[in-house]
Amino acid sequence: MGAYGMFLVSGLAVGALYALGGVGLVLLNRATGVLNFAYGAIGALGAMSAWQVLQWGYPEPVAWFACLVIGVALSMGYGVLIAPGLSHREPVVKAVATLGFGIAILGAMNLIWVVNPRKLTLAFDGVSVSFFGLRMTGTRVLALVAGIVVTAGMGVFLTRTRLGLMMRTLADDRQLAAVLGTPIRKVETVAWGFSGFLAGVTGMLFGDLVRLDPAVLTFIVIPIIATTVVGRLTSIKVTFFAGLAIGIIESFLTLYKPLAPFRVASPFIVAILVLMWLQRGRKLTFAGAD
Amino acid sequence: MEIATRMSRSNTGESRKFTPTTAWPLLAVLAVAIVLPMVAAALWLKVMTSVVIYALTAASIALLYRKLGQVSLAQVAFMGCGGWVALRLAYGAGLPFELNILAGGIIAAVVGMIFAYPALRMRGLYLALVTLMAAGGFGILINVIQFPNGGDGFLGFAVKSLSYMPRPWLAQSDEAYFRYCVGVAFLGFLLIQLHERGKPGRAWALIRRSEAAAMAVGINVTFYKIWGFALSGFLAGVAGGLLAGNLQMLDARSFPPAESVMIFALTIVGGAWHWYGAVIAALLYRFVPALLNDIGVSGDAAYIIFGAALIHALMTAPRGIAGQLTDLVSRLFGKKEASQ
Amino acid sequence: MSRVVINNLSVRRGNKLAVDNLSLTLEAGKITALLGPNGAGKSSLVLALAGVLPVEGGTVEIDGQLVSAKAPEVIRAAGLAAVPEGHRVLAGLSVHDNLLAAGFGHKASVAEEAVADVYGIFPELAERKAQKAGSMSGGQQQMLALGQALVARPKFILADEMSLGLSPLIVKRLMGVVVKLAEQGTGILLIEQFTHIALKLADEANVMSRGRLTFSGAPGKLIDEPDILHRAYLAQ
Amino acid sequence: MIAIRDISVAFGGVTALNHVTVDLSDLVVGIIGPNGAGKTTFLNVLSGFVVPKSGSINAFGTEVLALSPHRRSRWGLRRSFQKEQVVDELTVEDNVGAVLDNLSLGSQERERHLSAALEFTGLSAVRRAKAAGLNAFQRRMTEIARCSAGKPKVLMLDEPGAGLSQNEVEILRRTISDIHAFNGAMTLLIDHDVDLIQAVCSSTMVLDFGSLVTSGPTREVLSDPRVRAVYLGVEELA
Amino acid sequence: APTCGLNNGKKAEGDPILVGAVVGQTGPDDFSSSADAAKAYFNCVNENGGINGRPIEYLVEDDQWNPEVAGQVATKLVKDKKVVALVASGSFVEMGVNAKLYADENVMSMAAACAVAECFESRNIVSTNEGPLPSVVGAAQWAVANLGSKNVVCIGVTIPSVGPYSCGWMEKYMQAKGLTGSSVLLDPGTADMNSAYLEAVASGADTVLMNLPAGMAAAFLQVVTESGTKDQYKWISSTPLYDADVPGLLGPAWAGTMYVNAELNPIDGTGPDATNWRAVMDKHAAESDPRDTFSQAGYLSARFFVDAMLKLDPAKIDRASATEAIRNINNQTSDLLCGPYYVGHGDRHMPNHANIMMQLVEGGFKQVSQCTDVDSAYLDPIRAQEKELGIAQD
Ligand SMILES: Nc1ncnc2c1ncn2[C@@H]1O[C@H](COP(=O)(O)OP(=O)(O)OP(=O)(O)O)[C@@H](O)[C@H]1O
Ligand SMILES: Nc1ncnc2c1ncn2[C@@H]1O[C@H](COP(=O)(O)OP(=O)(O)OP(=O)(O)O)[C@@H](O)[C@H]1O
Ligand SMILES: [Mg+2]
Ligand SMILES: [Mg+2]
Repeated sequence: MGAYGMFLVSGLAVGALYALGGVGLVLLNRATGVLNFAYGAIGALGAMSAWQVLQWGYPEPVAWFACLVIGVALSMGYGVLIAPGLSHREPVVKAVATLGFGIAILGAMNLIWVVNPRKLTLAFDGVSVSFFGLRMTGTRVLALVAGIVVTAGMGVFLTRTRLGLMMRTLADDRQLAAVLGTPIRKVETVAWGFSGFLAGVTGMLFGDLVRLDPAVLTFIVIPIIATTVVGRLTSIKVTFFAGLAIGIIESFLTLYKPLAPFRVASPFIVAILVLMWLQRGRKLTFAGAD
Repeated sequence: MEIATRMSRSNTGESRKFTPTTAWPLLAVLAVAIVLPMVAAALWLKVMTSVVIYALTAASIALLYRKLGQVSLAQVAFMGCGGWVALRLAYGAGLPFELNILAGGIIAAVVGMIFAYPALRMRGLYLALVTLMAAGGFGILINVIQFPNGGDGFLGFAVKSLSYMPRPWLAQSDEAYFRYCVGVAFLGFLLIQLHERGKPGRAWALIRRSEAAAMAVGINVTFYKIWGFALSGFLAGVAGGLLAGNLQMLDARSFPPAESVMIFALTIVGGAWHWYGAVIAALLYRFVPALLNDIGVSGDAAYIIFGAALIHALMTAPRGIAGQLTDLVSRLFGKKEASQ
Repeated sequence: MSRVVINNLSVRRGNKLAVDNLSLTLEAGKITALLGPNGAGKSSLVLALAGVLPVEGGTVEIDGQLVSAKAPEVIRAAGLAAVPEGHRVLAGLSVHDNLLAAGFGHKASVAEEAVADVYGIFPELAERKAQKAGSMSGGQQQMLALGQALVARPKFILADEMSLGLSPLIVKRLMGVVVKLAEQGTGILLIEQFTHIALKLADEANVMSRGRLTFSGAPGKLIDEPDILHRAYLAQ
Repeated sequence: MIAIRDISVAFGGVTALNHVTVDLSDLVVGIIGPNGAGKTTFLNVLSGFVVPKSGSINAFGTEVLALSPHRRSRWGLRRSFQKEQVVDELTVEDNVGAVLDNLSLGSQERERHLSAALEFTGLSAVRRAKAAGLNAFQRRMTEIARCSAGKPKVLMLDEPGAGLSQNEVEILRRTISDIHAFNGAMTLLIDHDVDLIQAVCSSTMVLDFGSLVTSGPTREVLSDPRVRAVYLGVEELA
Repeated sequence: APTCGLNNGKKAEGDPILVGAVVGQTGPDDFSSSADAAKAYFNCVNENGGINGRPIEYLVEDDQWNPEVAGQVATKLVKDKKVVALVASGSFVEMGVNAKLYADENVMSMAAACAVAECFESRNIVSTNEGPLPSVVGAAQWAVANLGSKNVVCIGVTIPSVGPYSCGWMEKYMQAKGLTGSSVLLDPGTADMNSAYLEAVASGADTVLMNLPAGMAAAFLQVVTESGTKDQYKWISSTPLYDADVPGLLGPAWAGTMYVNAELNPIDGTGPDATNWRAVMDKHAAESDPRDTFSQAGYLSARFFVDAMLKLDPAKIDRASATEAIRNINNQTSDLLCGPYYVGHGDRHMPNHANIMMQLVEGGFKQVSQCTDVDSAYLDPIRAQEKELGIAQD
């Protein structure tokens, strides 16, 4: 075990981050039919604000509060002001529109905070636990726990509750959902708000564990999308485990020197391979709604 | 018969004759190619060369989107792929420039075909994400292997003093190279037109409507889908070769996955339904930022403007800016367009 | 007595008026047939009444409450349920979820009861509770679509081409359901291409052509004078 | 003649077709049955979109199941869909011409087939119009033109009459009756309009729960008490 | 008060001399501080007699870390604006893209913040800073001599002309000494520092050499702190960590443990140029402009340029004469640099290749070594040039 155990734990540590991010993306997609490329940027702005609040000397709970409020406000703002105007477009167009939002947020962050190395330090960084000889801080464990909680909670929420059903209704066919009397605006606002909340949490944890850099946090959404591809954009559970698996694979690739420099590509490669495997043997017929 | 009379009202017979409307794009292209290098400052000539090159890429995206309803978020990566091959051959074999970019296009086409394989069973956002995965993988790969710069070995890269890819002997100067790019892009657009007007165009239109319906009329869906991706990859690959010739080198930093998403978004904003939508897309992608940079808007502020404008355009112009222009023109000149 | 009053309603689709200054009243317990050629604007009228197409002019009132330009869920809560044409269902959701989703206007317990009632009317759906709606046959989807309207327990149902693609037996069953609903006091707008079916059931008949009403009156008159309908079809 | 032997199809637990064995030989054959009976699935098997669990289909001496869907179409097995599949952005002639593209015809021959099919379906006047401007009836006719162009052997029409007005169904009826005279093909017709079936189909097969209830001359089939029970409702046809 | 150029207190009113710079401002890092310093110095010169009466008009363009934009803005400066030279450019991409343009147009770029190999290997670009290679080798060299390092692992980015270029020459240095060197390369966007650290651990090194931008380095070092194994290794770094913000960024745990190489002399030096640089910045630059190594380098590039121009007939300053004058710069010294600065006619330039080591201490840095020349075969052609130019070697 020894060394392998360490790589396993190390992989889990990163995988937990992919998983948490992926789950947030899938959730929003299932509730509103939008894949949010701005997810990373929203989290980044939340994390940067939290850093600023800490710089001003306020205690950490205030920083968390600021981060989450900003995440919710940004996400909800988009959901209320912009998303309805695009609701009749194809999913791809909805998705790329969010990239515009993300880029605007990134520009704003770079204007407000000059590019500079920064670090977000949270209280949980102080505690640590040891697995297989590798120590992990409380924040890292928190990321894993948050991923598990959100995955389990959301699975139940979407399939068992009325609000969850409303969200699924909406994502399936927005116009029909309206005809059936789904309070579209309300449900969407809630979904966007909650997704913004998750983006805030994710941004905060990423800001601490990955690096507090607006551009890095903004574009990390792309490898995270790999986990959602494995989860076929719908399965929260699969997305979660895909995130963990990708993290572990990435970590173990370190052991094979020729591939080590390419290991960051593992989310993409895993996603493509899994996909091809899932599609194997499928007949080419009736793709889509024929 | 009664249906005949009922139907005749909706007969908006299209004529296929060579009319001023079909001639003007050609004249416009010629005029731009001749006049622009005479009047534009060196900066703008460089910018417009980029615009022409990316117009070809945008056209390759629009082709897939319009005809097959497929979205590729890997088109900039295909450019990188074509550029890599063109550079490799330029250093390795010393072939004429044309052959290098042609080979770049063909290899990109082959890669495009490989990606058409998953596309055979997917569509929409999901397929788009698969291509995005490919673009992500390419971004990381190219960061490590870099573009050939005259080094040894298969990869042709070495950390060493620079050497530069030769340009076509007819087009050594920036002015001539701009005209050269216009020429190549024009041929690319022509190739697209030929496909769209003919048998592949009809086949793609049916596939886009429904694959089942396409099969039911005897179309080999597998073949035509792969062909569409190959053509699209080819055009992007050629554009990549042109880009390599423009800078006479390539840098891995030009090819992150987000750029592929961006140029797709701009293609939609420009308008995938008109050939000049691709030109508008390229202007938005390269000319507008250069303009903002030139008038002293900071890059970060430009990001904000750009992001907001992107969303605004997507919300207000469902058929892109080209669609709006067409509507405007037809309203101004009272031309009767198919108004359905 | 409950009624829906449509007053000078206009609806634009693209650059033409699909519904042009149309006035019509639906009454509780009555079946109102709406006939007309393809593209007359019947479906546009239904979607506008349901609140998903914007209204360009005119008003719609349900029992005196102004509902035009209100959100779809408000209209549904006011007692108007539409069955859009083309057996549209939530394709990715199970049959059961489809029905539950139609009952958001009610308390959860009431909705479940209403769903159980629908299963009583359409046992086929009960057998397919867990099947994805999109994988059912066209006719089964149409049952589901009507079931969705029933779950809302509305005062008025707008049924757009309900018999499209259904086998005669089922059409008969659905028509039976419609008659029974009317007897129980629901007002029904019945849009049909099979004019004979609609005219047989209707208390009042309307003919629509190019967005306008060209005839309103007793169904019997249309049966006696098929020319009225014929002219409407030729005019389109 | 199409000899269908022992065709079975299941989707997960649902048996959509259950050992269907039937010979189809008349010029226009009707297929009726309650909703969900498996009619569309039956067409899907014939046209290659659904692969049956078991069975064989022999049409005019050719083993059909061995061919991929697009080859079946080229061979002469054409179909329309329950939801119409006309391409809005193509003209009517391109919509119909797409089928001729795959038949390796010379350009003159292609034009001849195209004009004939458009003439046959009454679409000549609108051949250059974009399909987006067509009404529901014209769209149906475009599909029929697409199915009839270029010497097909079998046409399979899935509820072509759905959503059409009575005058339009009348025209449709005449068109379907004339198909054999036009191009020599036989027609399989699914529709819920019993009047239409009665008017154009010399024989009819009835499916229920995936099984063949009966098949034979239309008049006999429609008066069969089993058919009346499962499909028509007892007091109909009075 | 700062001293600049002629230092006569007279505002220059003549025909302006156009000078350009290309910096990477918008992007993953801000490389504009060298141009900020040069701008401050030129302002100061313009208020003090200019170039014999002619003011310098300084045009700074942002390449946005985008190769195409880099090509465009350089074309604008060189072809449209016809600048006589480029001074104090700082970029990751510009030099590689534009080296050919500069050579074709016979214009010199006296850069100040080069980060990639191409920058040091072209005929028309000369930089005041020394880039990653001497910095990395210098750090390793010092660790071998002073910390007794036997096996060094270099943590760099995957970009070949940055990471492999510098780390690779470090490995060669170690081999040449009969010791062991290895590299761990990271993608700049990576989220996973954990396994990179495990990879470094697996290399069996006794010394870890950080060769990453400060933000990435901080993330890596946080993982190290988390693991609790920091004390099992010796820690050294190339220049990016020599930044006033870094001690705060890394936290007190790293005080006393981390040794950082500096390409120029300390920011708080007391020599004439060090003092003058700060004075120029205080008077002519914005409060928010950073006072870092690149700022020093930008100031120096600008000063050397001005000194060269002052020797020319002001009426005859054009591109050809400016280029020639720059090439003729020889043996310029400054207390900010360890060695002499020169340009010469060679086809590669790296005048600055000696450096110092700083120790990270609570809240700042402490100098722990004197100027030491870097010992690398890479420098052989450079030393040959120096011999030709008659620059003394020690
Ligand atoms: N999505 C749309 N966008 C623009 N115009 C539309 C749209 N849908 C329908 N129309 C137009 O609106 C008019 C009315 O169409 P509508 O569907 O309401 O007619 P209908 O009477 O229901 O016809 P049918 O009997 O075929 O269902 C038609 O001219 C049609 O072309
Ligand atoms: N892809 C599928 N997955 C699961 N079940 C399916 C699928 N396709 C069809 N079925 C089921 O198979 C049965 C037969 O369906 P089919 O579409 O053939 O009916 P049909 O006779 O054409 O009915 P209709 O007259 O309503 O169109 C139905 O019960 C349907 O729910
Ligand atoms: Mg309708
Ligand atoms: Mg069917």
